[in-house]
Amino acid sequence: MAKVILGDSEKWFIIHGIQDDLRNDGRSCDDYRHIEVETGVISNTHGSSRLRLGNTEVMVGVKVELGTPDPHSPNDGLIHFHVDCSPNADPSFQGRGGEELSSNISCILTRIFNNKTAIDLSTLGIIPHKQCWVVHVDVLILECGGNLFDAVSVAVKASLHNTGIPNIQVTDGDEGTQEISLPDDPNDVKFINTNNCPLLVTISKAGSRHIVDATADEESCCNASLVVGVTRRGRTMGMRKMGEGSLDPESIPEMIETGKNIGRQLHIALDKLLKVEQGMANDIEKVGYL
Amino acid sequence: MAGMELVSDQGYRIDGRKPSELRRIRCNMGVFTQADGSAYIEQGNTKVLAAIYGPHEASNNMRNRVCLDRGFVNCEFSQATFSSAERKKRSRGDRKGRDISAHIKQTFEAAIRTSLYPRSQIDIYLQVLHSDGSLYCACVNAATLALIDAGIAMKDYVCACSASLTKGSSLIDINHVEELAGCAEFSASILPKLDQIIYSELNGRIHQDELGLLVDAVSTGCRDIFAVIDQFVRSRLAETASYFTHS
Amino acid sequence: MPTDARRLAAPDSSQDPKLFGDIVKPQTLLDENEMRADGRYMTQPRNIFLQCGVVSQAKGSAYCELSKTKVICSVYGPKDIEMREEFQINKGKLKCELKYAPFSSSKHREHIPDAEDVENSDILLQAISPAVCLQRYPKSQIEVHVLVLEDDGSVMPAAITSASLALVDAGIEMYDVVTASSVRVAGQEACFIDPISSEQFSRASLHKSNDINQGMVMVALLPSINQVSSILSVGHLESSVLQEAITTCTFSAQNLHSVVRKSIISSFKK
Amino acid sequence: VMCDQTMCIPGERLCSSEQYQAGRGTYVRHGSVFATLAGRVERRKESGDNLLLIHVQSVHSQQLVPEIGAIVICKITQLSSSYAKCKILSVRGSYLNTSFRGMIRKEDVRSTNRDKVEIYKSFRPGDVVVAKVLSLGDASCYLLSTAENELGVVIALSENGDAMIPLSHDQMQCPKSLIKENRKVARPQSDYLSF
Repeated sequence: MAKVILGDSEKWFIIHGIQDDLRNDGRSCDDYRHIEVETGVISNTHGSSRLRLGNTEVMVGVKVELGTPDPHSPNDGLIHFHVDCSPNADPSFQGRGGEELSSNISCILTRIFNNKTAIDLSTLGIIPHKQCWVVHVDVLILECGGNLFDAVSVAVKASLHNTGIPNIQVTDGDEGTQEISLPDDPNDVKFINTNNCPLLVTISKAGSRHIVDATADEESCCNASLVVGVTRRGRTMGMRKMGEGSLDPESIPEMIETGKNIGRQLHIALDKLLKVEQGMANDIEKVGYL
Repeated sequence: MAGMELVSDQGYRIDGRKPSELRRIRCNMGVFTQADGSAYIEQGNTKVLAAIYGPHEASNNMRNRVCLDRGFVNCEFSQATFSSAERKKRSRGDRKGRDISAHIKQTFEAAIRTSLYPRSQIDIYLQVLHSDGSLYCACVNAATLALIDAGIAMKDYVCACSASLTKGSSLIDINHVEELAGCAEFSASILPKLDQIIYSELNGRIHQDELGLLVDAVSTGCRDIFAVIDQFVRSRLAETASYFTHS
Repeated sequence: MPTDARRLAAPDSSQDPKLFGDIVKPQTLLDENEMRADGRYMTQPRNIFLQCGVVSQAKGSAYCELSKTKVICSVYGPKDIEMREEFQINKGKLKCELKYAPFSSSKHREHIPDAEDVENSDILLQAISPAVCLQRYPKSQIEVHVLVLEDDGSVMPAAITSASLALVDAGIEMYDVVTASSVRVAGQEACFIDPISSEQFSRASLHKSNDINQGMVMVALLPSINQVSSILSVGHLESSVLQEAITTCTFSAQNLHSVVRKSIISSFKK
Repeated sequence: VMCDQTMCIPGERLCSSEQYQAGRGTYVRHGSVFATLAGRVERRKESGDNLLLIHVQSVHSQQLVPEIGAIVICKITQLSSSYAKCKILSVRGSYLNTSFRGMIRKEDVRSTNRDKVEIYKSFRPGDVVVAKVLSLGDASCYLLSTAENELGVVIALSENGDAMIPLSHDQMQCPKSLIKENRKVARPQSDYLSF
């Protein structure tokens, strides 16, 4: 993350505050900052979303292309994550600066989507061994205000929910070749089923307690954190410890428990919002950055 | 291909504008909290975000470019992978990106009063969210708004507009389709009040006396853009000023 | 690393011939009398061979072998920091690199590290950095290079254990050694300790449609001061199954401590 | 109690911190002393304070990094009018197989009339110098000083390549060509040289 310069006394002030369940911005240990999510903000993508969590700003565009399936699973589609850190977020991301952070985030996303139930890829296969849909999820990080993993995962779920894949017909052409014909009506699409999509919850250890949704300052004084992928039903879909410090074994079950509950609440809130937004007519004015 | 039917015989363009009509401009300032100055501009479907960091001490890989008597401008242009219709993973160092950042750097080194910030560096970062033609002009307008938001001293607003030439008449503020049409394209940055051109770029071949036609078209376009931006900045200033004076 | 013109690059899109054979029915992990593919019980880890001081020009080195998984690690430093890199004045800097030899696994691996290699090196760094006393080496840099010679499953635990051994062999001050072990979860109570590559979890290998409680968990542990330095899990697991897998991993990592101690002390004799 | 010749590996609990004081190769955590090195456990009675000192004698080569106040031996690599750049070859007597970058500034060469020092009259590239670490310096080098009598040039080659003999605190002479050259000479130690 962007380097935040804090003196030792400031760090102690934050950590002692957390021990008494009170953080600098008045939240308790299990509170999230204000989240704004908006889908369908970019017109020439198949699905997109914009998210602001506190002062972390993320934008995700999903483009769907035809490609050849992986020989190991011939009738499944593919999903690729690509993360790009814009220098708008921090001057150190200029040129090749943000590469390490973006490869970290894309690896974590690949890890939590690396199972069969997260996204049913078999619906993306078209012709086994020959053609399938390749879903490119491009994440653009516009501002780093701490807790990037959660922000990116919520934005990815929202954009996948908003992704419309054109309904194509496979007709048998001459001597056994198959032709693929695209629908002429752009709105003739089918949506990806995302109710099993996981969300990431980062639980950072500060002193003897742990907090959720750490701001950039709080992140710089917690030296160990657990990033857990949680589904709507509270199951985990991948987990990884981040940071240079170590965790004591007794506190790990507690942290996973918190992650599970918080993850479930996040899912419920997000699904409610997505349902509301789907109901709206899709030609209303998008807020975007105005 | 050149001279494709850009202007219909009733005088309307493909997206329904008249030849001398700008696309709808909508802008916003102060979009980010961590950048010193930030702005967002939408010219039709071209959407650009700009962020300003500085004036600050030169970062260690730029240390050899520090000049003693004035600040120097460092610019980086990056385009989101999903910004154009066809997905392209552009690494920031590619030719088109470096071109536009070099042009913008020259433009703003002329516009910013760098003598007020000696030995320091001003970073201009531009991120294109959605590209639909005349990227350079949208970036210049966005950078101007961001510099005003950052409170950096400038000689005047810098407004940029592009124009193209078909069948003797000029089209202003061209979009992606008109760019692909292949006729000559002229874009320029202008200081509206001082009425000076500080940067201009022409690609494609035109007859000599048609150049005057293009320059007039672009300067009128820039003056209209200036009017829109200036009106927005004044309304935003009036709004923030009202917070302090309890009128 | 500039591509070497003389090196014959493999064809860019070669495919494994086994793919075109008939799809072999994915065999179950346990056969009838509760034995695994290589004749172990479910809770029996592979026997481990550890040796220190195998690379002469490195400051410290270690070799770790889990039957067919072979990993070699060498440590250089504490060295001076290269000119352009940023550094901390009061703390040393640990740099880790985990590389697979091109011939190590069934798929030919490129020389240039891809995203997965970068992530593996990052996981390795975060697993051993809590154990190293970095403030004893201010403004200097310790480099750890791990090379995987052969990959037959659970490479990361072998890499972490051999890296901590190499650091001890290099005489670098450490709060504790680091031992790690991994577990393949297949179903509610089925925890296969130390899985080999055929038992490894991967999306393609799942035969059942829904893959609830299928996955892999790895825990790296500081055995004497009982701290967990790294946890990694992949796959769709219920939290109770995950907790149970973590305790199994921690227990089997704790058992490794005596083997590590014996191999360090035997390296004194030389 | 632990018998004397025990071996330990990092992380092993040696004793409680009331019994012994933690020496080299150990650290204290929650009231007990743990080992940070692998080697033999030794208990020595430190002169003066009453507590016995416990420390671990490492089997492997010692890992030393230049720290403030350490005596280092270095080789001059580059001169300029205001400083001399050098390579640190050994710290506290133990040889490093990797070298650290060091620098001796003009004002740190001599303690007497410091501002009239000329670098060319004190060092030449290739000289072996004994110095003390003043500070950890910045990204490029450590800051060294030769401002004491025992610090300075120890080995210097004359113009025609022979090892020179120290004459006085600022002159050395080549035995063959008898040419005198100016150096900041370290006072030769009478007994066995042990830096």
